Formats: sequence, C-alpha cells, structure tokens
Amino acid sequence: MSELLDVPVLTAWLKRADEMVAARQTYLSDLDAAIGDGDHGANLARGFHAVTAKLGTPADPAALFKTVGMTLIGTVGGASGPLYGSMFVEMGKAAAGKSALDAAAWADVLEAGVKGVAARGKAVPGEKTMLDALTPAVAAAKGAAGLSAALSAAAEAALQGAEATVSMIARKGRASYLGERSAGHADPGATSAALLLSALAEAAR
Amino acid sequence: MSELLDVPVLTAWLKRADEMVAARQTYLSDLDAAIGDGDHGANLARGFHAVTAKLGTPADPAALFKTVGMTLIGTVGGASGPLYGSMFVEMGKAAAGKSALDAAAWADVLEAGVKGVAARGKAVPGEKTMLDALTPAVAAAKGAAGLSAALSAAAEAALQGAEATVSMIARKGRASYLGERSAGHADPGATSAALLLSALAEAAR
Amino acid sequence: MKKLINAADKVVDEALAGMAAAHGDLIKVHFEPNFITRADAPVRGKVALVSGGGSGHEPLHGGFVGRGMLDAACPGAVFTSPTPDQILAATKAVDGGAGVLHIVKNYTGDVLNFEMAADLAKDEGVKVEAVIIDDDVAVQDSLYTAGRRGVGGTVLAEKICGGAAEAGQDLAAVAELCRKVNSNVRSMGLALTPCTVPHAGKPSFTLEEDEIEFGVGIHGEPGRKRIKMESADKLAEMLMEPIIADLPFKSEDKVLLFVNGLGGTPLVELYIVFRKAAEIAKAHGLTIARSLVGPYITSLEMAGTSISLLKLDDEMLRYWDAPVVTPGLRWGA
Amino acid sequence: MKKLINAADKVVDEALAGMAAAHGDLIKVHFEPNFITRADAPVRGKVALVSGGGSGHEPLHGGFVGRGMLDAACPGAVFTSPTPDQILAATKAVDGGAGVLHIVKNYTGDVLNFEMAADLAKDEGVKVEAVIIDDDVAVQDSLYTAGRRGVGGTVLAEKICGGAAEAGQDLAAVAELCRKVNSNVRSMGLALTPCTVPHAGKPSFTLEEDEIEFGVGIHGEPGRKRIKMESADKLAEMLMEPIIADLPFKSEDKVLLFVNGLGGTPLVELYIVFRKAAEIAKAHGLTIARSLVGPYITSLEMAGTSISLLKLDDEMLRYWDAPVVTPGLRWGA
Ligand SMILES: Nc1ncnc2c1ncn2[C@@H]1O[C@H](COP(=O)(O)OP(=O)(O)O)[C@@H](O)[C@H]1O
Ligand SMILES: Nc1ncnc2c1ncn2[C@@H]1O[C@H](COP(=O)(O)OP(=O)(O)O)[C@@H](O)[C@H]1O
Ligand SMILES: [Mg+2]
Ligand SMILES: [Mg+2]
Ligand SMILES: [Mg+2]
Ligand SMILES: [Mg+2]
Repeated sequence: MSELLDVPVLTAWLKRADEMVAARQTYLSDLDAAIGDGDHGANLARGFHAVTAKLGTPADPAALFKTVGMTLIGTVGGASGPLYGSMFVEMGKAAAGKSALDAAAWADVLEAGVKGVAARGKAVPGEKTMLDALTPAVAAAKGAAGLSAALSAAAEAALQGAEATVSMIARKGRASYLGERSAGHADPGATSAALLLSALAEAAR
Repeated sequence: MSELLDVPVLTAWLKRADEMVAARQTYLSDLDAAIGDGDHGANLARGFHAVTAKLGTPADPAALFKTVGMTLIGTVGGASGPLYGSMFVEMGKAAAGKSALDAAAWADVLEAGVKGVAARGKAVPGEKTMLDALTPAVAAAKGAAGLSAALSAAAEAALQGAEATVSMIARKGRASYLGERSAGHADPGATSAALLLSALAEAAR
Repeated sequence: MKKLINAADKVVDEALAGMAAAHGDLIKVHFEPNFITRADAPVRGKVALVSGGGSGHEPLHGGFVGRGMLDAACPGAVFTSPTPDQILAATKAVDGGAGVLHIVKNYTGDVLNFEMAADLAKDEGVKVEAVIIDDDVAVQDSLYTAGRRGVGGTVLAEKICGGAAEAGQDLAAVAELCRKVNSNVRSMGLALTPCTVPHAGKPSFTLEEDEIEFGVGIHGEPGRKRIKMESADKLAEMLMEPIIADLPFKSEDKVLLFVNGLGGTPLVELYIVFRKAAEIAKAHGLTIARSLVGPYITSLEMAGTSISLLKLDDEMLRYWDAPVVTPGLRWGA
Repeated sequence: MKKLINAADKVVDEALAGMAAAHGDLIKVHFEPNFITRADAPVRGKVALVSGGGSGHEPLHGGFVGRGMLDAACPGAVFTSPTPDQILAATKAVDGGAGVLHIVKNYTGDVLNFEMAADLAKDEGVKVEAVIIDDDVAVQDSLYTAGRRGVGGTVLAEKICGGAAEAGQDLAAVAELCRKVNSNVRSMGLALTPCTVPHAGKPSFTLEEDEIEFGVGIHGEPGRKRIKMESADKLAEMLMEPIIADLPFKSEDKVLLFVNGLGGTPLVELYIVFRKAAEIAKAHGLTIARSLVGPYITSLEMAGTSISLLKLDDEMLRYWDAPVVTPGLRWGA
C-alpha cells in the first residue's frame, strides 16, 4: 500500500464509503430508529451518493475535503450533515497546501476535523455521539507508526469507541430525549463514523 | 298460553326483545360490518333499551305500539330507526280501539306494520332487507289457526326469510353499494326482524 | 382499538362538549336532542341551511356551522344518521322565517330521518325544502342500489349554498343552486386501512399489507372491490377516470378540485395525489380554478383519500369565494 | 407500509408540486434548493419570517406560508432538517430589507443548519436574527439533553410573530415577541401508534394494543416512557399537569389552549381531549381566551395528540387575532 494519502486514494476512500453506507443504510437507520428518528442511514446514503457524483478531479486533498464537506452540508441535513460537513471542511483547511498526507499529517488533519465536529456540536466524548468514535480514532492515529498502521489503528479504535456507546446515556442530539432509555443501543453517528474510517483503511490498502 | 295479545303480553314481548337484542348486539353489528357500517346491533340495542325505559303502562295495544314506534324513531337513527319506527306506528294505527288482539287481528296489525316498512323504505321483498323476513311472517301468520300457531309460524317464517337473504344481492340500503359482494352474508335487518318475532313467540308462550 | 375516548357511548356527547368549549364564538351546542347551531341563530330573513349525519366524519357537518355555511348540524351516533327529533329541533331553532334547506347525503337512513323531520316541521308551519347529495361515482348501477352516495360533494354544496343564503337568496333559489352543485360534482374514494367504530371495538374489515378497498364510502364499509395496492399516481388515475367520464364537461371548463383525506392519511400524501389529479384534469383541458386539500369529510381514522371534481359556473364560483367563518372552513372574514 | 406515494425519494418533491398546484394564489414553490415563499415575496420594508424543518409535519411549516404568517418555509427530507443552502436561498428570497427572523425548533439538526445558513446570509449582508423554540416539557433535565424540543408552540409563535411583522414591527421587536411567546408556552404529547418514514418502510417502534408512548416528540421517536393506555380524561390530565406545573401563571390569566392532532387521530377524539383540558385549565383559574383544535403539527400518520398552553398578553392576543391567509391557517381576510 501507498505510504501517502493522495487524491486518488482519498477518492477511492469516498467511493468505498459511498458503497459501504449504501450497503448499511437500513442498519444505520434502524439504529437511529431505536433512539432517534430513523433517518441516519438515508441521510448519509444521500450525502455520500452526492459526494461521489460531485467529486470530479480535485487539485489536492484540501480541495477534495472542501468539496466533500460542502456537498455533505448541502445534501445530508439533520444533525449529521453539518457535523460531518464541518469535519471535512476543517480537514480541508488543515490540509491546505499539501499534495498528499503522510501518517503524521493525516493524524493532524483528522484531529482538526474532529475538533470541528466538537465545536459545531458543542459536544465532548462520553455523550453518545460520533465523537465517541472519532476522538479515540485521532488518539490511535497519533500513536501509530506509519500510514498503514495509523489507518488500521484509527479504524479499530473508532469501532471500539462506537461499541462503547451502547452502554452510554445520550446527552446530545435527539437520543438525549430518551434519557435512560437511550442506553443499550449503539449510537448511529458513532457507528457511521467507524464505518467511514474502516472504508479509508480498506481503500488505502 | 293466552289466546290474546294484550298489554301485559306485548310489554313482556318488548322486554324480551330488549334482552335478546342486547345479547346479540355484537352479532347483529358484525353482520352489518360485513355488508354495511357495523352499527345495526348498537342502533337496536339503544332503541329497545329506550323502549323498555319509556313504555310505562299504556292504555291499550294501540298506545303501546305508538310509544314503541315514536321511541324507536327518536333513538335508533340510521335506516332501521325510521323503518322499525314506522312499523310500530302503523301497527298502532291498525290496532286502534282494540284492548287485545286475537290471531286474525294480530295478522292484520302486523301486515299494516310491514306495509308501513315497505312504504317508508320504498322496498319490495327480494331486495335483501328486513322485508324478506317480515313479508313471509305476515303470510305465515295469516295462514295459521290460533294465536300460538300464528306466532310460531310467523317467527319460523321470518327466520327462514332471514336465512334466505344470505344468497341475495342487496338492492336497498347501504349493502346495495357492495353489489355482488353483498351476497354470502345474512341481512342484519332481516336477522333482527326474525329475532323480534321469536321474542314475541317466546313472550306469549 | 386504542382511541382517545372515555367510553364508546359518550364519544358524541363529549366531543360536542369539546366543540362548545373550543368554538363558543362561532357555534352553540344543544344537547338532548343534540344539534349545533351558529352562535347568532336564527338569522332573521335568511334561508337557513341544516345538514347532519352520523358522527365520525368531522369536520363535516358540525365543523361547517357558522356564517356563510350551515346554520345547524345534527350529529347522530358514530356513522348513524341522526333522528327526526334532532333534525326537527335544529330546523325550528334556525328558521329565520325564510325557510330551511335540508342538505341530505343520500343514504337510506339519512334520507328517511330527514324526510320524517321535514314532514313534522312542515306540520309546524316551517317551510322546508330538501336536496339530496349523491355524487359518488363508485356506485354504478343506481337502479339496483339505494342510488349514489353523498360524499365529498356535500362539503362543496354546503359552502356554496351557505354563501348564497348569506347573500339573501330565497329558499327556492338556494335549493336550486344546491341541486346544480350536486349535478355538477362527482367523487370517488379508496381506503388503505379500515377504521374502528368505538362501539364495535374492532375494524370493520381487514386488509392485507398490499390490498386496498376501492370505491369506498365514508362509513368504514368495504368498497366496490378489493384491489392490489398501486402507486399514488396510478390510484389518482383510477379515481379521476370514472369521475371525468361521468361528469359532463367540455374542454376549458373551470373546475374545483378537492382532494379529501379520509382521516388517517397525512397531508403530505394528499398533496402527492392532488399533484397527479391536477395533471390529469389539465390533460383533459380543464382549468383548476379553485382547490381544496385536506381531511374535510372523514371516516374516523381510516387511511385513504377521495377526489371530488366540481364543474364551476360564475354563480358557484362567487359563492365559493364568499366569506365563511366556521371551525372547519374559514376565509374572507 | 401502505402510503399514497410513488417512491420514497420523491415524496417531498411531489408533495411540493402538489402544494404549488393547489395554492398558487398564496404561495410559490421553488425547487433545487426546495423552499416555499409567499406569492408576493419579498415584501418591501417588512420583516420576513423563515422557518423550516423536516417534512412530514404538514401543515407545519409550508402550510403556514402566506400573508400574516411565514414568508418562507424550508422543507427537508421527511423528519430531516433542511440544509443551509435551502435556508440561505429562502432567506435571500424573502428579505425585504428589514431583516429576516429564523424561527427554529430546538433540534440539533435544525439549530446547526439554520446557524450555518444565518452565518452565510450575514456574510451576504442580510440582517438575520434567530429564535429557538423549545416548549416541550416532556424533556425534563435540559442540562443533560439537547434541551427541550420545539413542538406545538412553534405554530403559535409563527402566527403571532407573522401578525407583528405584517403590522410593521421591526426585526428586534418581532424577535423579542417570538422569545416572549416561547417563554410563555408549554407543550406535551403522546402517541397511540408509531408512524412509518417512507424511506424506512417500517414503523419506528412497536406498541402493544394497550400501550402508548408518553412524552413524544414529532419525529416518530419513542417518548419519555412507555405506559399503559388510559382514558382520554386521564391522559389529558397527565399532559396538562406538567404543562401547568411548568408554566408560570396566576389565576385569571388568559390562555390559548391548543389541542393538536399528530396525524392519525380523528377530530372527534381531539375534541374529547379539548373538553377535558379546558376543564382542567378552568379549574386552575385560567380563562381560555382562544383555542385551536386540529392536526397542525403532525408526525405523518401517527395517532396521538399534544397539548400546548400559551399564556397570553394583549400584544400576543392582538397578533393572534390579526388576519392570516395561508393554506393551513386562515382568518380575518
Ligand atoms: N451535538 C452533537 N455533537 C456531535 N454529534 C452529534 C450531536 N448531535 C447528534 N450527533 C450525532 O448525530 C447522529 C444523528 O444523525 P442524524 O440521524 O443524521 O440526524 P438527526 O438526529 O437530525 O436525525 C447521532 O447519532 C450523533 O452521533
Ligand atoms: N329501503 C329499505 N327498506 C327496508 N329495509 C331497509 C332499507 N334500507 C335498509 N333497510 C334495512 O336496514 C338494515 C340496516 O339498518 P341499520 O344498520 O340500523 O341502518 P344503516 O344502514 O343506516 O346503518 C338493513 O340490514 C336492511 O334490513
Ligand atoms: Mg436521525
Ligand atoms: Mg348499519
Ligand atoms: Mg349506520
Ligand atoms: Mg432527522
């Protein structure tokens, strides 16, 4: 596998993400139906479908991330649209000027994206949101040596983080209205975040 | 059993009718649900309940029939309210001046009532209505010797008439909207008419 | 059967009490016998409009009482025609000396009870005319049936005649207008689900997940036939086709298109049906001059829709547009 | 899932086309991005009101566009907040130079998307203020949640602020009034049945024949708790009690009582609930000065109801009574 995330690899990522989200659309919506309003799968499917349609041939990772972010903001709606949208927009800013990202640069870019989510959502880890998958993923990426290891570690950490949301009581988003009834179900946003990071690990392989 | 229908016997009839309708309310409504709007049992239960409450001690059969008719008109609603109401009102007119009815008088009174139904409903036998029970009952009453035989024969004829409605296609009332789909179900009004005439045969026994 | 009720036999009385509490500025509710009049009834010198029928079709008829529409409505038990004493009392309460028009949906029960009430009212010196509404093209051979049912066209007749009565038209003219509306309107409906009469406690029929009742009335009864579920566009076509085939119209005619909800169907779906129905009407050269979309004549919680098409002339248009101030329909004032 | 639709992903576009066909005199429907404006937008010199949210709550919000209420509404996918580009386009389309008020129901998605749109609009030189509606007392510990949801109070805020904007109040005053309405209204709802989002194709939860969801929002989500079915009177009490406990009122206060249908519950049941809710309000010394009964903020075909109680002052009363001409709410003109 390549040791750099360049435009072709990132493009492959988003295509893979689109496929994986489409394949798990019902699953994600079912998770959301249990503690939310049952649209998370449809929202992301619509968004990533639009992303692959709009992507074209961006000049560099920054341009690519910006297009992804703006497309998600413009097509997803709901809470996850602005959140994932902000994540990619912030990743675009952090990637400015680079033609490709090595492991360290990727960890920084991802961190900037995740900070964007936290700022937009006014959320912290432990509140049963996508941040519970994304935050450990950043830490894992930072601690790994080499791009391949960083991507695998991030994907694995996100998956564990998503699984850990099962026992949490939601404090943010519409799942929080259920109070204690929200416990016992995985957070849909955390689950989709883990999905996106595994799509990246796969695409870069 | 008595050979005359006087006020006590007729009062007993209506009490028995109230009981029998109440006991078969669901059955009558179910019949109506199949080819109508499912309220025939509730309609008659409401009506005969009001009848027994209002009956008091009428001076003669004519007064009794009039009270029954007016009460049914005022409480039943739907198609069966004016129809059964008219039947009893007409029976009252036909019974005028008599303190009790023998077999022949009863047959005439019933005939007048049934003519009232036909006139009010602009219906003839064979259209899958209460007339398909009532018309053969009049004929049977006329052909029988003695009150007891007349009442039994009328009840039996009404029952057979009601059963014969199963194969008919409705031409009157809301069952007619079903066209051929109305076949295969007994007419609720014919069924309740048979019930009323068996109540009389029982009450006079 | 889960319903927001206290007891099946209190449904009508308690709902009427709720209407009285909610709309005291527009209507007055009378009990024993039950009827609703506009708050300022009787209106001296104005022809009064009285309608009624079983409960469970709300807002029809009680929600259409008020200035510019009905003077009184008589609610029967759920899906059961009201009794003559209710109709008689309402007729007398709203008679302003110019006579009373009974607008009666064509069901045996409604017709018979209104007929008896009209006879009694005439005996008491009230001038009464009755017009029967029978706009449902689902009922085909009207020779072998109780005739076509009165459905969506009733709402339109009540509004238009209410406008004419308010404008001072006399009884003969309002009755004539009502007959004109009736002969220019056609309707047809379908049900996706049954409904449950509180007294019965169970649905009036059952449908598979892919079946619908086509050509239903408004009393939870089965329709003309049971068919497989289709797309909204296809169903709109199946409803519009017999309506248009039956309505004597010519290209360029102005029409009012009314897409009605039977109770359980959300507005978002009714608009999808309206869209297609409007397309079909336009393809026949009709101009949709007025429209109405929503649950106006319902069948409790039944999911489904009915479409009504009314061919308009200037008189009908004028009185449709006239002010109306009722709980269920309101504009112009 | 039987629905009068053609395809899940066409529901919103086709319903919008239907609205355009039905209400061309009142509203204008724009596509890509989707938004609805009043037919005469922008109104020069008038503060413009923009709201929006997921589809499936009709008539909210699109049905409330028109003179005296909203200038624009932005419909998202079913139960999904609209995107910033829709809101931005709507904001620019209706800005008449006096600024734009965003009326936003308090859901994370709605808040975030409106926030982004407001930032973009401000960048383009439009004066924008936003008011968040959060009237749902079912959400208790607002510290540990996304805060109270915006539900029935939204309808009242849109109407009252629409009246004020029409009367020429400036942006600060209309926004202040909107905050006042919000701080004087409390709501709570319950569901007897779930609803089915077209995309999902199956109900969002299942309930036994004797169970209900208590304290629900308007997105088909489960409520605060699942309880056994009770009588209408008991349920009205259970909704009214937390509302009244939370609303700072004193005896003799004038209130607006709003009994809302969630979609699948017939009007006859809503009136039964209204009756009891009015009784309870009166027992607390409140005067029901105004009332609203019907399906105004819905959850597709969900059966259930919500109650909203708004403490009125003269300003709110005046603008509630002011003329409104929209597809979903209309009086005075
Ligand atoms: N304030 C927040 N901060 C971070 N993530 C959030 C926040 N609110 C919601 N989320 C995430 O969004 C997901 C829901 O997304 P989605 O279903 O698409 O939107 P909606 O809740 O508007 O229907 C949740 O599972 C959660 O992970
Ligand atoms: N025109 C008619 N003549 C005689 N009987 C009729 C006529 N129309 C209806 N009926 C009788 O009335 C019965 C239905 O009564 P009911 O259910 O109480 O009234 P509705 O049809 O108004 O709901 C039918 O089963 C039929 O026997
Ligand atoms: Mg969601
Ligand atoms: Mg019946
Ligand atoms: Mg009936
Ligand atoms: Mg959503």
